[in-house]
Amino acid sequence: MASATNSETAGGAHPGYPLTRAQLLQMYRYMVLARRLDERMMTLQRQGLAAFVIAGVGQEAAQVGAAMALRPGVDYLAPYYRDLAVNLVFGMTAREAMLNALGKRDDPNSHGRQMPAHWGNRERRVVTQSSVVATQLLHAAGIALGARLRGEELVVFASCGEGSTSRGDFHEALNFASIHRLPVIFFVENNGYAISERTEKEMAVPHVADRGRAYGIPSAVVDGMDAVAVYQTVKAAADQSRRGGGPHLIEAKCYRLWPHSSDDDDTRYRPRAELEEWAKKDPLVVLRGRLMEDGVAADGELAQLEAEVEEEVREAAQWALRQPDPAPEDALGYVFKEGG
Amino acid sequence: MASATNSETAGGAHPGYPLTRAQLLQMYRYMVLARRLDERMMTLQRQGLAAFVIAGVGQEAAQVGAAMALRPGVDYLAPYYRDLAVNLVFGMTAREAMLNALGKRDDPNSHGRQMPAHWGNRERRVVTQSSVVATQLLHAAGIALGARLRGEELVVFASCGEGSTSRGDFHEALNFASIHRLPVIFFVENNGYAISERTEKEMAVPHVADRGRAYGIPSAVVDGMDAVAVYQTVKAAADQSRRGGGPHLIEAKCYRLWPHSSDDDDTRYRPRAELEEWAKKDPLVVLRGRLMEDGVAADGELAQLEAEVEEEVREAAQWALRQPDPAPEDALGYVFKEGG
Amino acid sequence: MAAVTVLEAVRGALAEAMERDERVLVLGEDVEAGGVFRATDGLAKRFPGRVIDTPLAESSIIGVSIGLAHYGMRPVAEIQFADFIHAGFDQLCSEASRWCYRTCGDAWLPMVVRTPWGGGVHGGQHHSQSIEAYYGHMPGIKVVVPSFPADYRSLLLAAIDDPNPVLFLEHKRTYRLIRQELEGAPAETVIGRSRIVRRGDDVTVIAWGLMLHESLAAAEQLAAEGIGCTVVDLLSVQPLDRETICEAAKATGKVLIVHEDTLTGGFGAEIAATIAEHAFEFLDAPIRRLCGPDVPAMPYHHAMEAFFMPDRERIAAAVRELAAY
Amino acid sequence: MAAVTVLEAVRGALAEAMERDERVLVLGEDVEAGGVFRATDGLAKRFPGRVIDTPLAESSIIGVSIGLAHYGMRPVAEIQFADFIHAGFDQLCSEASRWCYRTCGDAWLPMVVRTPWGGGVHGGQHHSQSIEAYYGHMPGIKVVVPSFPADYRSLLLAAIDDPNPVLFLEHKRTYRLIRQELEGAPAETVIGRSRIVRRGDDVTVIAWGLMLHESLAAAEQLAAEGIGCTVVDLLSVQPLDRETICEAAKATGKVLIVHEDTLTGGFGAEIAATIAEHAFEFLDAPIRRLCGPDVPAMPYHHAMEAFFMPDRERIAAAVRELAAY
Ligand SMILES: Cc1ncc(C[n+]2csc(CCOP(=O)(O)OP(=O)(O)O)c2C)c(N)n1
Ligand SMILES: Cc1ncc(C[n+]2csc(CCOP(=O)(O)OP(=O)(O)O)c2C)c(N)n1
Ligand SMILES: [Mg+2]
Ligand SMILES: [Mg+2]
Repeated sequence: MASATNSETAGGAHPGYPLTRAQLLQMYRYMVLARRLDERMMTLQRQGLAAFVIAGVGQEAAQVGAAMALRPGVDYLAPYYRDLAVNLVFGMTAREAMLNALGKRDDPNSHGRQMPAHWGNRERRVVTQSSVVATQLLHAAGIALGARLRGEELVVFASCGEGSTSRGDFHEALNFASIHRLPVIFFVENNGYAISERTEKEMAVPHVADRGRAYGIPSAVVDGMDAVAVYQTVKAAADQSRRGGGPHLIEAKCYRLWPHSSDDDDTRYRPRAELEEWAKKDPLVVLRGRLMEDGVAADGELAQLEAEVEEEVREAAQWALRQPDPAPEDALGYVFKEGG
Repeated sequence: MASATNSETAGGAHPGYPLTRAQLLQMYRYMVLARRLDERMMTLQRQGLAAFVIAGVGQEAAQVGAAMALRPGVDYLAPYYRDLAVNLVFGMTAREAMLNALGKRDDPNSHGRQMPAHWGNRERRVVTQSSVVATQLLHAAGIALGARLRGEELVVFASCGEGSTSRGDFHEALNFASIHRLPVIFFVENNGYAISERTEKEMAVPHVADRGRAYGIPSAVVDGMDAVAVYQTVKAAADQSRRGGGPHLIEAKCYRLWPHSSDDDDTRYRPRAELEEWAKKDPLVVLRGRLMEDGVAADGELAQLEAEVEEEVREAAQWALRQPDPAPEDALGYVFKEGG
Repeated sequence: MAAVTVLEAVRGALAEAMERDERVLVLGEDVEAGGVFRATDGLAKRFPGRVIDTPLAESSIIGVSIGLAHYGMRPVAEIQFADFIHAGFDQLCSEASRWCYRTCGDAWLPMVVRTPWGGGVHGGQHHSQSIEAYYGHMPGIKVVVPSFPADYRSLLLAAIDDPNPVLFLEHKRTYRLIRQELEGAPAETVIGRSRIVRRGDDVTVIAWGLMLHESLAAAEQLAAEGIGCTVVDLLSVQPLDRETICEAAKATGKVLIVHEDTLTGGFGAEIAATIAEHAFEFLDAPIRRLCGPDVPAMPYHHAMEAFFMPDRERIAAAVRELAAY
Repeated sequence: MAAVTVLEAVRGALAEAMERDERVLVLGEDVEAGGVFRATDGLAKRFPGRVIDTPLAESSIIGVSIGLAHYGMRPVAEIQFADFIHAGFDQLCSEASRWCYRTCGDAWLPMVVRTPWGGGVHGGQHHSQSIEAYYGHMPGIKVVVPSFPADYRSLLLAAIDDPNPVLFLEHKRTYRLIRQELEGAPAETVIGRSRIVRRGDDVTVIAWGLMLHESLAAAEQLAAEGIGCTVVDLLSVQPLDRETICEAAKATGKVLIVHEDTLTGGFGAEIAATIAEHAFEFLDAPIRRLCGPDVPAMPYHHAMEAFFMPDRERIAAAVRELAAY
């Protein structure tokens, strides 16, 4: 798997694509994996086996497209809660995702100390994050500054939702990164809603990308339902950025196909017709269709892949459910780092 | 005095100017008054009679030009510490300014509770402010929203330095005001420095005005050493704004001719040659020259005006020095508003 | 009249205040759709233009409320979770709390900030926090922490009428858990008073929010064992009702303070210090605090969450120890 | 070696740390030009590229430092005045304090935030604040409050070496006021310890910063009157050295806590509560706190400022009262 996450098309790109056939299949696989995991988590939540789910359904193309344009092991992620698929590309396994969803003791992200979907893995260069939106954008700037000072060539991928760009920390992070020309990719997944609030309540400009103009940061809007387009946009920006081109702001226009979280009732504020319209653009369906149309893979091969993923997720959930919970007194400890 | 602060040119504009002769003289008078007050305050500080001075020297044209484009008694001010001259236009007397500088009991701004230059006067619609920069921009948005809800036609003038635009509150205020199309004039006095830091350390764009593009806010750069130009720019924006045109961002390019404050030693960071270059553009000298050149007033009349101001300031300082200090136990009280 | 929940009491008080005073308006994230806890359900429809969705930015929610209040409106801001108020710490501490003081009463701020706090809902580290110690240390801001629906109603109305900034803390675990018939129930109408809600001779327990209810449950259990508890419902953090607190402490000579917040620097310290200074001669035992452990925040998993939060059993155990002292 | 001021001790420790560890860097507003108090004077020249002027934005100073520390650098951030740190409250409370805890030690933050606090310089409401009560209530962040130059040096070095976030508070009034020969002076090298700096039999005084020096001056004066003071230099707010505090309290049975911060919810409450719980049986008098009054912030005019701040005379008076109890 690791080789395909590499963003270079060593084996030769598939005609009409910036990626090899293997990479394209990998791309689709990650998207399916993320979707199946989200679905399984929601099932567990409905069964009373998980307390809370916040899913990335509808945003898989944006997330996988972006993450595959990065270099796991080299680049840093400062992701946000919906970014399950980004984490998968960076090495998170289905089993780990399930441990996280269930708050299990051995969840590498937080060992049950944080709500699900609060990612973090130092070795994989995934920065631990809180529920407080947009704070991570400043951490990203700091990491990028550190890498610059040490002469390490990398980019920091910092993502958030469009609503989160209203916060002061968004401004301060883009300002800081632009002043120092730091290698940060600010990636905004504009899914149309911040819980119940539509984008118009968050900004008076049509695009999040317009916000980049305040900082002289090159900014782009990309169709976030199209994984390949996102890949291309992020790849170009990241390549520039890691070579000293400064930060980039990329807005992926996508859609939150599910309610905000397992606690949310979106019928209170979201027109059913709108949802149905967007459901037609489901990024998994779109990519699947394209892969078949363009001769990348046949229906059978994709169905096979889907079945494998299905089984992987089923197994992971079963396995994770059997793993130990944290002990009550595990609430103590690690307040401070010893030694260091 | 009150009539001349009215921004309408009822008596007919002076040829080539958007203001009447009386208004032009008033404009010059306010600028001289602010300068003389700052100078006198600094003298008092050097004599050990005042603890702290933070002056607007070099920014008088920006301040008076802007304030005269507003409507005292109607419009709100959410100014910042350098805005002595703005306050003068809104009715602050030389005596009051001196009470403030000396932290006297009867200073209407804070009765000695705040450092000098922390303005506030509810009746005059000057919003009390703290030392924390940029917070007032959000208060301005709130006042404008209140006025909108109540159907009162006014603008809120909210000012700060260019360095202060780096703060999250700047972003949040412009974002909020633009979403609700609120009548706020965000006026940034770009004096080239935030204490020792040049503008390049605060932003990667050449103009503060560029920051407005993130919000779809009409933004302008104006020569802040030219009072008449500032007047015109602010007047046009305020007129639009009060009629529902939404917020405006105006950057007045000026220069801080003095050190940051009486505590600062600017020789540590500011090239002497740069200072000398800018001193040639001293806004008082510039306006005086123009008034004479354009036949608005003769040297004698201006000299007379200057002498009057000199005397007004001398008298105000003498008077203020004799006014009572706060009693020690005046530190208590007014923690909460009673009744209300 | 049927018993109402905490949430219904809050919602009802908001509607009542908006009904009787045109200057009252509600603003916050998602409030138009009713808010994530539904505290503002129906208000947007009933009071058009007076329920305002804000951008996702807490400093602006508070900063804009300051401006509204200064102008003469009566904003009631909602911060979606108390944990997210911290980006507005500066606006509250440096601005709102000092507005009246720094102008010697020339200006003032009739504003309320409501926010759900506390644990017990698997909210993890950023949806469970207690914030009264931070924000109760800002003279100039009143901080209210009711426990019963009737007090939620009366004190929210009092807060909205108050010419000063009031931080109104709503314990989210009790939103649907605690019910009360409003009619005939004791209801504090003045901000700044605590109430002795139960009298007993052996030990005084002081608590607020969910912990008050746990304390009452413990007291009930202990009564059966022959241990009598005086229980104080704190109701207000700022102003602090030192008189009632000391009276209750003196009544038994033994004091247990219970809170969810972590121990060191928690608000229980102030209560203990007050008693150690002003009721010292009446004390028969060390002043005990039963609190969350000194870890940064409440963990997510229910086993650890339960370990973190004091409950009726641990309260009863602590009271027994004190009684035996 | 000549006596050095607090400021010189800080500046020297910064240079020493930068000299011995390449990962150490300094960032903040105006630090390249030396900072408004000159604490970083000369460093930019001596360590090119490692002294970084930041934009005027406190949340980013702290947020960027978090990123730097996570990456493996050792940032030493300066907040120009403690009063301006509050915009970074969220980054400190919600992020820095929980970094290690929420990852079970997988990640950690070797970062320091230095900032000048305290009154006595006519700084008015926003250049005089005490912030230890707010930031000392965040388990996961260490908070250091030295009083003597030797401790400033040793504890700043310890803070920079520490793998955890440390808030290092420098009392601005003492910057040039307090001098000490570093050689031979007692210097705490471990964060989390308090020190008994004077022993006497009658009353224990606990203080930090400028108030520690005022307390020592009062103790000197009281000794002449025959009243003996045990004086504790707190040194660390978090972790809190309960052992030394209780030992000192037990030594005299009478305790006075002195701080500049306002009374209610100030950190003195935690110290009093600790003693009331763990040294209760040794107490011979109410635990007294001498603090700033409960007003929002220190006023500007020197008459009111002096009224606000405790000083040696008021400390002596409070000790006399306790001694006579
Ligand atoms: C500072 C802060 N305020 C409020 C919240 C509560 N909250 C959680 S998610 C969310 C909406 C975020 O919207 P957006 O940034 O568009 O991301 P999305 O959830 O749509 O992906 C809100 C308000 C929060 N987590 N943090
Ligand atoms: C939040 C905050 N941080 C730091 C300071 C200290 N400080 C006072 S003025 C100033 C520089 C302000 O620069 P600018 O906004 O350009 O205004 P100018 O003084 O140049 O008019 C700084 C850093 C402050 N007052 N508030
Ligand atoms: Mg969104
Ligand atoms: Mg400036």
